Amino acid sequence: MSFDVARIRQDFPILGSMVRGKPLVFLDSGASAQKPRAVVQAMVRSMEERYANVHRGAYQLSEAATADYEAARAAVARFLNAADPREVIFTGNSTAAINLVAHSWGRGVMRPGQAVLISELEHHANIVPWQMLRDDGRGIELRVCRVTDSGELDMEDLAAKLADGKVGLVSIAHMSNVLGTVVPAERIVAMAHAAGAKVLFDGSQAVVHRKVDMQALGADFYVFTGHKLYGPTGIGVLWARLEHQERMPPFLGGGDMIASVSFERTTWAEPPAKFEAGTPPIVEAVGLHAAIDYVTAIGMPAVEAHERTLVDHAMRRLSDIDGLSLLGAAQDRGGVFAFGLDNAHAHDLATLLDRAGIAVRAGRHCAEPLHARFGVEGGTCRASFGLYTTEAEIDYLAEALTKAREFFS
Amino acid sequence: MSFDVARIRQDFPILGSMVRGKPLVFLDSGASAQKPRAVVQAMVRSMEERYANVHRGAYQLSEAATADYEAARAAVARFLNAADPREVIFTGNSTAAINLVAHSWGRGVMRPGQAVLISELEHHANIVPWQMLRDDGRGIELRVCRVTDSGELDMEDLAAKLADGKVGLVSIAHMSNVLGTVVPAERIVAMAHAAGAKVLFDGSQAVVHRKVDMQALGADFYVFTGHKLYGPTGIGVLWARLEHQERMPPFLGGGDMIASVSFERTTWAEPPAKFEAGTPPIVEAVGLHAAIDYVTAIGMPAVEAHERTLVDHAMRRLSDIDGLSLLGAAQDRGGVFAFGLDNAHAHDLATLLDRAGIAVRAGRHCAEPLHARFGVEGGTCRASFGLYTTEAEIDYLAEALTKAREFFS
Amino acid sequence: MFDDLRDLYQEVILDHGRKPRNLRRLQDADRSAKGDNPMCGDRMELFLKLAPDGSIADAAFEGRGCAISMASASLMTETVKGKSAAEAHKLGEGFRALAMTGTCPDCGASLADEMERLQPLSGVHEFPSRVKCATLAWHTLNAALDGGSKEASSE
Amino acid sequence: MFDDLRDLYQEVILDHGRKPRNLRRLQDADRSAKGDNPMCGDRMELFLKLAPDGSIADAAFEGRGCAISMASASLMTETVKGKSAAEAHKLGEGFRALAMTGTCPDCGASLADEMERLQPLSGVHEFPSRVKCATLAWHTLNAALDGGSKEASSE
Ligand SMILES: Cc1ncc(COP(=O)(O)O)c(C=O)c1O
Ligand SMILES: Cc1ncc(COP(=O)(O)O)c(C=O)c1O
Repeated sequence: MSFDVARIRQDFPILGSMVRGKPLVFLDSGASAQKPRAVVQAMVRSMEERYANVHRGAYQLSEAATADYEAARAAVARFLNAADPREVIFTGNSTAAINLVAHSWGRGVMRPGQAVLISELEHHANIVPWQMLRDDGRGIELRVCRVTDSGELDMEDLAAKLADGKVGLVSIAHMSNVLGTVVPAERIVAMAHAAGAKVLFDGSQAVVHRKVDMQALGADFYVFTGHKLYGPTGIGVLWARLEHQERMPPFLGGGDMIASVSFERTTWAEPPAKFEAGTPPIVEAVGLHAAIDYVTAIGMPAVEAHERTLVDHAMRRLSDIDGLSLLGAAQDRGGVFAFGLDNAHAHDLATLLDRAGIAVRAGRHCAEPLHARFGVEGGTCRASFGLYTTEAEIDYLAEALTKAREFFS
Repeated sequence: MSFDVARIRQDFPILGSMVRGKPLVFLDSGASAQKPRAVVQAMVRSMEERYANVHRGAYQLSEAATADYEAARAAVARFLNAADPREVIFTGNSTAAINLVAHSWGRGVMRPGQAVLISELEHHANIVPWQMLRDDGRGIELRVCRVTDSGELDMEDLAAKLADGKVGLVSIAHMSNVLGTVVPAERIVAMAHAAGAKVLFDGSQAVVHRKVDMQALGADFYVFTGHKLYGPTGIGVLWARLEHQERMPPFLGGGDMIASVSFERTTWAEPPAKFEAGTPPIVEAVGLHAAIDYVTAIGMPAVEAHERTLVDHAMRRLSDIDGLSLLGAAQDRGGVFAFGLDNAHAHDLATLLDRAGIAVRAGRHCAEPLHARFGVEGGTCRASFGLYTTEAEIDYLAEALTKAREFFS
Repeated sequence: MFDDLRDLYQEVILDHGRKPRNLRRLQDADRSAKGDNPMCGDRMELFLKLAPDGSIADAAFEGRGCAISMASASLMTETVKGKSAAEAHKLGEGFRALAMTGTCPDCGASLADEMERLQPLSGVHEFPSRVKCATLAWHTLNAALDGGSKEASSE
Repeated sequence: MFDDLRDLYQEVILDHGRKPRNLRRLQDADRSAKGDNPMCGDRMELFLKLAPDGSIADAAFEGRGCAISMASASLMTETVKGKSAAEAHKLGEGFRALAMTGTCPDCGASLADEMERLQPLSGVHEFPSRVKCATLAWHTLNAALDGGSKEASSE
């Protein structure tokens, strides 16, 4: 099937909107992607035809809803090429998934004297939970792998920081939400495992842009969030090996995560139920399933190829603009570009672009340390692409940036 | 406006379904309620017309989505008659909200030697997080207030267990999801405060059936869940006084809950942002807002009056059935009935009722200790009503129960 | 109202459900295991007495639950008596297929009689949430045969 | 393409944004406060020198941010010089109304000249996410006047 972006755009009702009298040019998919009609309709159908609370209901509607919810888990497992659907835990978003690991693995399994190794290019979601673990008085250290000037992970520094064998967990973004950098995941796994460390990848950005394969990757934990993958808000995924889930104490307590409860003693349900306390995001799971079906039908290789075209095009067009500086220049990168203009603050620039119908994000994109690392404390503008982004939109952005520079001159 | 249940039922597309050839009689609203068209449509509109990530976006769509999200917070505040919208924290469900308090207040503010006081009628969501706190080695004790044979809170026992002044927090269901009992909330607040304890109410059931008023109630924390209030899954609410939020350390770390991040030191955002890490349930907040508008337009007093009629009717019809025993007989109760038949196990009974198109839940309804308390370890069937429930449905249930008894005789 | 439920609740099921066979504790059991279906609260404990050749000399259980799970445990204990561990495992597999799909195409002629006896429970396949009630006894049997006093769960 | 943005980015704003007045540290300040808009990363520190009667003798700031926030801080420091604390608070209220709605109907004649001077920032009300850029300086002024070296936030 050839990739027909015009046809794809018709699947996204919102892309036909007008903003301040101009057609919407949505370049903020990295923050959250728009939803295809198939996702919206699946959620409507779930609520209007097949809704009830899941599990424990011995009647037909509840059985239907339970089947839908578990089918979503199986779909996520297939999407990740996981060995077993039970490796898939549903959470509220990526942030909740990483916090789950920081609590259950970090506080429940890691030992004093061990370290967590993150990097300078992390999103706050993959920084703050580990700082909180470090500051919790359990003797867990936090190490930070450097990033090179071109925005890549400094692999020598990674090796050096793994060398003493104290690192218990390496937790790194598979793809940066600011630089677009895709890290060499297999190599990281090999190095970490050789040094006795487990590996978590924050795949919030990566799964949107690449085919990922848990069995090939060999990591220990993998995290992503529904709303960036053209799915609903309110749902995220933690993929975790069953043997790790067995060792981890539960995080949140409540219904559905127990085997039996008495006031004296409570026993936990089997994984993954043990980590899904309370009524789960049922309708959101159905929506995520539809989103996965949607991107799978297009094909992740086609999505990736389209994006490579966009990235090359954007590189060419943006480098042509006087006074514009791009953050990072990684070899292996996805469709995310953070940039500054010499004579305009990121926020003023975003406001100008908004007037032209262009939605870009301005600020530090929940990656303040990375902005400090590159000396752009004031923030950057970020344009990020989805599978519905066109080269014409990038041309329009380039034109608007050129005019913006004139405006502020 | 008079309460016209036939008209109301037309707002719920699913209620017209057929189950195994029979019209659906949905009596499991206590587990999760069905959604009116207005909620579904609000979510569709959010995704098709006004979607982007909230906060930090300096463009029109993001401003629209942010306005919608914050309008939902304001709507919840009005619904609860809270003094300030900032008292409203969005979570994933009730379970997550209680866990938030157990972590941030329980581990962050309470001191060794203090106790948490719950009761025998709690849902697991209001038991397990406190057990986990007790078992966390922080010297926090867990006390359990007795329930009388008629299914009411034993107020003498409550007084006795508060007497030594060691209780730091009383955490009680405002309404039981099994017995239907509505507890004397104002009295509990007065007693707890007099003994130096804060009060959390698990309002998961109560807000669906009664007008609640935070300013009149005077509690410290209040919790409910969207999907039981005719709203979406994936969203819950923690209401917490601002002064308490100030004292509480954050629970989950990540984006949006910080003021500034460096690897050395991170500072927290102001309440309630401090407790909302990561991308929140944006579309779900819009749906919850629509649900609140929906029940508010009907009027909580009308909802309550309709329910009282149903409760009286059910009491009459169910007491007539030979061999049927009801759990609990509280004076002040909502539309939830747990029962057993002398010659049928709860699960067999639920399967029979399902064949008649009737959806009831069978089991221990996430309240295992309560079932042990009443000597019904094997579980009960539970019929629970929503604002769309009719007397005719209750008659049909009664008829089916009579026939079920014959079937198993 | 419930006539079509006679498929699921056949007379033999109701009978075994009401008066389960082998409902007792085996004091001199060689093997035992506990089974638990958290979904519906069914719990059971299974006891096995083994013959010198390792085959099942006697089987009994304690516990309580719904008609389906009691009948299944009752029929299971009757059916496995005299079977080798391998045969019992195979029967269990056959039964799980029966409970989930209503038939067991892979069940060879060698177990035909036993499968015939278990057939009344096949109606459960139309009730996904009840399948686990029917399979709990067999999960527990596996746990007992696999040699522990492990806790089995049909979830 | 951006002509209609001249409402927001009037020449006076661009001018103050590029060359903010009073952008310096007051070494002998009587009061100071830090302001922070986490939303867009704008940060500033405000310094006040008070006259014996408590009125604002001098005001200056350090910091960096977008054109709107720099222009607002620049205009604010110019406008509040010579004002009493009460007048400054009142001006701040008027300005917040202006930034959020585009007008200040409640602003009396007594402050007419000062409000006139701040008028160029009124265009910000059409950009909800930018209002906080404009009001940060005034939040920080309140914090300084209320006497601390408190941290102000426009969130
Ligand atoms: C009284 C009570 N508390 C807590 C809960 C948990 O709600 P949720 O599963 O949405 O977290 C429920 C519903 O299951 C309930 O009835
Ligand atoms: C790399 C990365 N990690 C984590 C997150 C957090 O995702 P969420 O806000 O859905 O939890 C994001 C997106 O904001 C991200 O880009």
